[in-house]
Amino acid sequence: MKLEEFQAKKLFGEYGIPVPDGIMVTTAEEARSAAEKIECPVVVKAQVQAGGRGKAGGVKLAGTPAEAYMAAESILGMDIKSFRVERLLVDPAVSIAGEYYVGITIDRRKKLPVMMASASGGVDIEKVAAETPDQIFFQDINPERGLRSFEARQIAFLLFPDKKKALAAASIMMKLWDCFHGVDASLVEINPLAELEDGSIIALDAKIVLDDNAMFKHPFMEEMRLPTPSEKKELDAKSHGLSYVQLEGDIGCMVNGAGLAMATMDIIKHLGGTPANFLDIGGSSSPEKVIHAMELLVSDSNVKAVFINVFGGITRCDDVATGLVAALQEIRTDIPPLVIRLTGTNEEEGIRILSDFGITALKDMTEGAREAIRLAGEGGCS
Amino acid sequence: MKLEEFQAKKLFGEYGIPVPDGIMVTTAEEARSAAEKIECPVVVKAQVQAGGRGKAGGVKLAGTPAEAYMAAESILGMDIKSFRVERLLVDPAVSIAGEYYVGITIDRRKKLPVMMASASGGVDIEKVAAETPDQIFFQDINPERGLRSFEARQIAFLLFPDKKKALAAASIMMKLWDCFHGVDASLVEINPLAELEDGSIIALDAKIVLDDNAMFKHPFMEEMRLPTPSEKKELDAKSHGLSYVQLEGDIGCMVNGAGLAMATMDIIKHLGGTPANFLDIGGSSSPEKVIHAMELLVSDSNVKAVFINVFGGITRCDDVATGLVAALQEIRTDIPPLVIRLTGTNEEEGIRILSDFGITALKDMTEGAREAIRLAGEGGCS
Amino acid sequence: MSILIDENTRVMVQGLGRDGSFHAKQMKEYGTNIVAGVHPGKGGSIIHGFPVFNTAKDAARETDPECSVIFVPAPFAADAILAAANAGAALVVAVTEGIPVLEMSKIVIELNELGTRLAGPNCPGLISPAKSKIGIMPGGIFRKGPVGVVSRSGTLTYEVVNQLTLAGYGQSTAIGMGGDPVVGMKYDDYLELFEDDKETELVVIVGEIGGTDEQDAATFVKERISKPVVGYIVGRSAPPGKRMGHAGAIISGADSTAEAKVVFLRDKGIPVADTVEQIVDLVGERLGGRN
Amino acid sequence: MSILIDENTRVMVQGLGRDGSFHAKQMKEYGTNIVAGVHPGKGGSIIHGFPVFNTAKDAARETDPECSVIFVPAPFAADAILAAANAGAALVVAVTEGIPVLEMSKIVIELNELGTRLAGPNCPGLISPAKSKIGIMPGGIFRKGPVGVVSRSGTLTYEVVNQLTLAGYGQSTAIGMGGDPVVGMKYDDYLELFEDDKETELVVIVGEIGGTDEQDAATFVKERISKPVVGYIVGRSAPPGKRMGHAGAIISGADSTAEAKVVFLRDKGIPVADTVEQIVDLVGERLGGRN
Repeated sequence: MKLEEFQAKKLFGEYGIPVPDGIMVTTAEEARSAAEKIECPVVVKAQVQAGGRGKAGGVKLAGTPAEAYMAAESILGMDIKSFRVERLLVDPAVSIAGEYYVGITIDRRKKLPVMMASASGGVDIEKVAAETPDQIFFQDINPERGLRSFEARQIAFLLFPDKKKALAAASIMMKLWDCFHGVDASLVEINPLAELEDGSIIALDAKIVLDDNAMFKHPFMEEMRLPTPSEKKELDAKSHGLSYVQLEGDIGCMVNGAGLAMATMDIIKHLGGTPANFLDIGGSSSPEKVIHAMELLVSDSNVKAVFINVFGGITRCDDVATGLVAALQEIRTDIPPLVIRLTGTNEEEGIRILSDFGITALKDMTEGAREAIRLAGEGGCS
Repeated sequence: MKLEEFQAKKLFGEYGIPVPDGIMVTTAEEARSAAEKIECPVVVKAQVQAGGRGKAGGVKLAGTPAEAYMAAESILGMDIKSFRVERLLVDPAVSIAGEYYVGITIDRRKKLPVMMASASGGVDIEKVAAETPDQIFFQDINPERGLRSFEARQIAFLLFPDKKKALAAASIMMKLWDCFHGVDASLVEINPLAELEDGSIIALDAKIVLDDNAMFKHPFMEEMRLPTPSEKKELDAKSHGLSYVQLEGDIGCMVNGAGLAMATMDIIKHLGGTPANFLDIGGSSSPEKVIHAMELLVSDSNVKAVFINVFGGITRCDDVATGLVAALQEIRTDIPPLVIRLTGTNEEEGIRILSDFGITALKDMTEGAREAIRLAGEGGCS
Repeated sequence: MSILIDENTRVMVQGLGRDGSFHAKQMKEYGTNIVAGVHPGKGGSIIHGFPVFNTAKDAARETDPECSVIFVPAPFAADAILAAANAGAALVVAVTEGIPVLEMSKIVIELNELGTRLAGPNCPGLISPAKSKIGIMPGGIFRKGPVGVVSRSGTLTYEVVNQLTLAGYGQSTAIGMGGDPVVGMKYDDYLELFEDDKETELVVIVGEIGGTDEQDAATFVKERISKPVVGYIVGRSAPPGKRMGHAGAIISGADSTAEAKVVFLRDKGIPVADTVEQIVDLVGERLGGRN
Repeated sequence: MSILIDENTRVMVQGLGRDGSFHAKQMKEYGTNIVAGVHPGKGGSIIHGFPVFNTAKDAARETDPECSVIFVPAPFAADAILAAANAGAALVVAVTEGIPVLEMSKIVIELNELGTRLAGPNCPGLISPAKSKIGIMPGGIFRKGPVGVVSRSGTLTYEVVNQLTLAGYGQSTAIGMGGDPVVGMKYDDYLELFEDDKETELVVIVGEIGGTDEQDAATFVKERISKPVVGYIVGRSAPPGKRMGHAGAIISGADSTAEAKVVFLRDKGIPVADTVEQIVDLVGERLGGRN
């Protein structure tokens, strides 16, 4: 779960990381009064879960409350990388003497959290990593021990030769680890970590991605979720045990297992079709789940055909077939033409059940994909 | 720093360990109203930093508020192992089905915290350890990892075959570790950990000893200190950089270094004298420190002679002598006869400085001790 | 031969709730040598013919298992893995899905210290056909043979194995290594074991978007593996930045796309199939059409 | 020979505040081969002729010290010890007093992993007379010779050493191991080194109330040490339950009284002196009156 900047800054603040004392607003009028409260100049920043806001015109400096109003009016409703701007952060503007980077994420290969820092902050860190990798310093973190002071100082003195600034930066790094660990993040990032003209060090931007697996430990964080419309759909799916990602194509997919679902999308694409979604219905085959899954597919008007691809493993094919039949009987709305592929444990029995219901199930995945593409091409009359 | 039961229970409660909902009181009248509030029967318990309160009559059951009043009146002011009872804890009385023991301390040999647990609780655990050591279960705790659930359960199922009770006990053990770790204790102990007749598990007594070295991390805990009069003296000494323990003898000792101070007390005893105190003035030789040390010794009316034993190491003997002279000039009150032994770095210079001030310093510790014993025996005319 | 498990492997099952109990039965029926179960509070009972203990330590003392399979719910699963490892299990198979990644990161350190191998978490387990299966794989689709299979996915593994079996290419051992960002053993670890296993003649590695495990595997194959290896990578049609069910399957950088992986593998001399059917073709070519 | 340190030992000093700077000068004057200092913010400067670095890692890279001595204040000292160990120091001498015991308990685990030896904390350090001293011992009272000394105390060590020196019994190496409940090396560790040291002919162990280190040492001596050992235990006049300055010196059970220790040591064949003078006598008897 990605947090927006204002949420991440709030958490940073709770962990003692210095952040600008800004105000989140949702209207131009609120932006104006925030600017009055904070004291101008202020920066008005679009709150979207995407990078490159500055380039897209989503960040504006305002010298007066009136300017803040205008800036807010121009940014609200903007589309930044397909995210619609609904919230703004009004931060006090500061005089920046230098921009740095510091972040912590999990290194999958080392199986450890790693802290990255660079004196080249304020820009896309992946670009820095690609172009000038020697400008990024790494510090492995033993997660049982946490980031230690001496480790933070080793990095901090590489960024700041000055003692006071180095110790301030080291302290921020320690708190950043505390935050990463405390909220079970998979990424925390300060970019830029700014040195101001008065010599203080402050987090001017904030990024936190939370580990969805750990949300059970932090139930209140669930309330911080601000889903976009497409995410709402994905979340709703998740609450029914479905893993769903909407795409642009016209063949709805319903598959048991994430890997097989990706393989299904790949084969559709390989054969010249376009998948409308990723949809993993998981291991169980309860009719409710299948109904929800079907409703998800139907709600996407792009979908011209549906390819149900099930490999009966522990979940037996006859059970899946029974669930499917129950679901199809339940669904009242018109549904696009279906292709069902069913194989694995008890496949003969499963195919018979479907056949009794008037559905011919296929046993081969490629054949199924080809048939779905053909049906979608026909324009979707069932 | 030892906490009293009511303080330890409060901390336990903060860490989620179930404790009786009692009230600390300092008068019989407060005990009566506490008994009214809690609902009788209640237990009235002397709050002193000593074991064996029950045997000493410091714990009484009261069936009515009036009985609680009487119990309080009889316990307050009592002397238990030389601790005067000034505070009481009024706890609700409970029906006990079984008494267990669980504690965590540092195993100096393993250099690790270790949890101890026993089904033989409610009695002196050191007696259990001595007489039936197989009745105590041990669990080493890796302090970087903390006590883990599976480790707690391994012990808990040895105490309680019943699942619900075992899991409750395991949960208490986990919280006890959290407490040990969170407050930097050197000992936490629940004795008895009681199984009540309703099957619940609760800490009926509570003991916490805090690590004095870690108090800087928990400044608010300093406020929990409830020193006895002799401890007040020790604390006051500590605030002046002195380590002081009052004893019963008549020879006041002032020594630099704890080991040497003990050796000094030992040689006095070895030669037939009795040390009046342990007093380590540490490494520095500032006149202020010596003045405070001398005032401490003088305030003990038992002291008939003072033996100052200084080994000049890094602290040079001439500096020590200068400090001593300054101190002796400063002290206005009558002081008992002094024996000064000064040796080590720059000893000749130190002895000359003292000699100029009219004091003959000795170079040998045994000789010094013998002389101090002689002076104390003369009844203290200088 | 086979890797990690065979018919003699003594197995303990941790977590005997609905799923654990069901799969313990399946495993037993497949022939897995289950010697003990662990479930706090069920100690002393017998389930599916094996004794159940309150703690892994008790089970280890009484039944000396070499391997443990974890069905414990996510909030308690990391602790259960440690319990197994500390009780002496040489191999732990963690089926449980949804363990926080930081917890995994912590416990792999201890597992390394203890010398315990971990498969998973969030994995279907492993199977040495006709000998033993540990986890939740559907035994029926497997057949004993010369192909080692190691995959990050569950049902996709079954799909691949099924087609291999139908084409007559049985398996020495098949492993779902798990789809989480931090898992115990990875391709390299399994490949090393397959290299030393006399029964295995060829290894199929099934990969997906996210991370760079497949690249690491390819580098390892080039340097250390003499047996033929065939690759298959899913997720070519996945959009960037999206999580496709597996927590591990997030495209985070250029290296973690399916395309980058396919190119990298081919560059290291590993043939990569575009479809599951092609896997069978590639395997067939390398095993000389024998089936 | 001597143990742990000699004239070639490359030493780094961490914490160059008032005390650290003073003792660094003393050490240098004694002949200790100080190659670097570490003090955050003082990097780039020269103190007493040696270069100072912001971090132990920087110091290690530039000057390759084998040993570090810690004068860093208690709240930061455990971190400094780890910094030294992680920078490759084989020996760390922690003079700092007042480090929380749980922090020590944590870091000794890591030090063991790294293979770093720790003397202290809350210790005066160690000295190999005429070669090197690391810590705060007063160099002037020591003389080179055949007696190894290991003690839990500071000034008491000086007292003992002084009388040994006056009586003509010089020292190979003298160590104050520190008075805290959790310290790095203990009697056993030093005794083992003394046993293998050609220069050492006899070892004096100076103990005190609290803990059972002296008993452990006695058992170790009986089993493993062929050289003569002489003991001395202070605190016979200490009341139970009281802390006598050293955090370690709390009498917590029957075993930790001075009396129990004296009896135990004698039982293991170690002569125990009642006074400092007697130590000299016992040493003299065992070294054949040579001085």
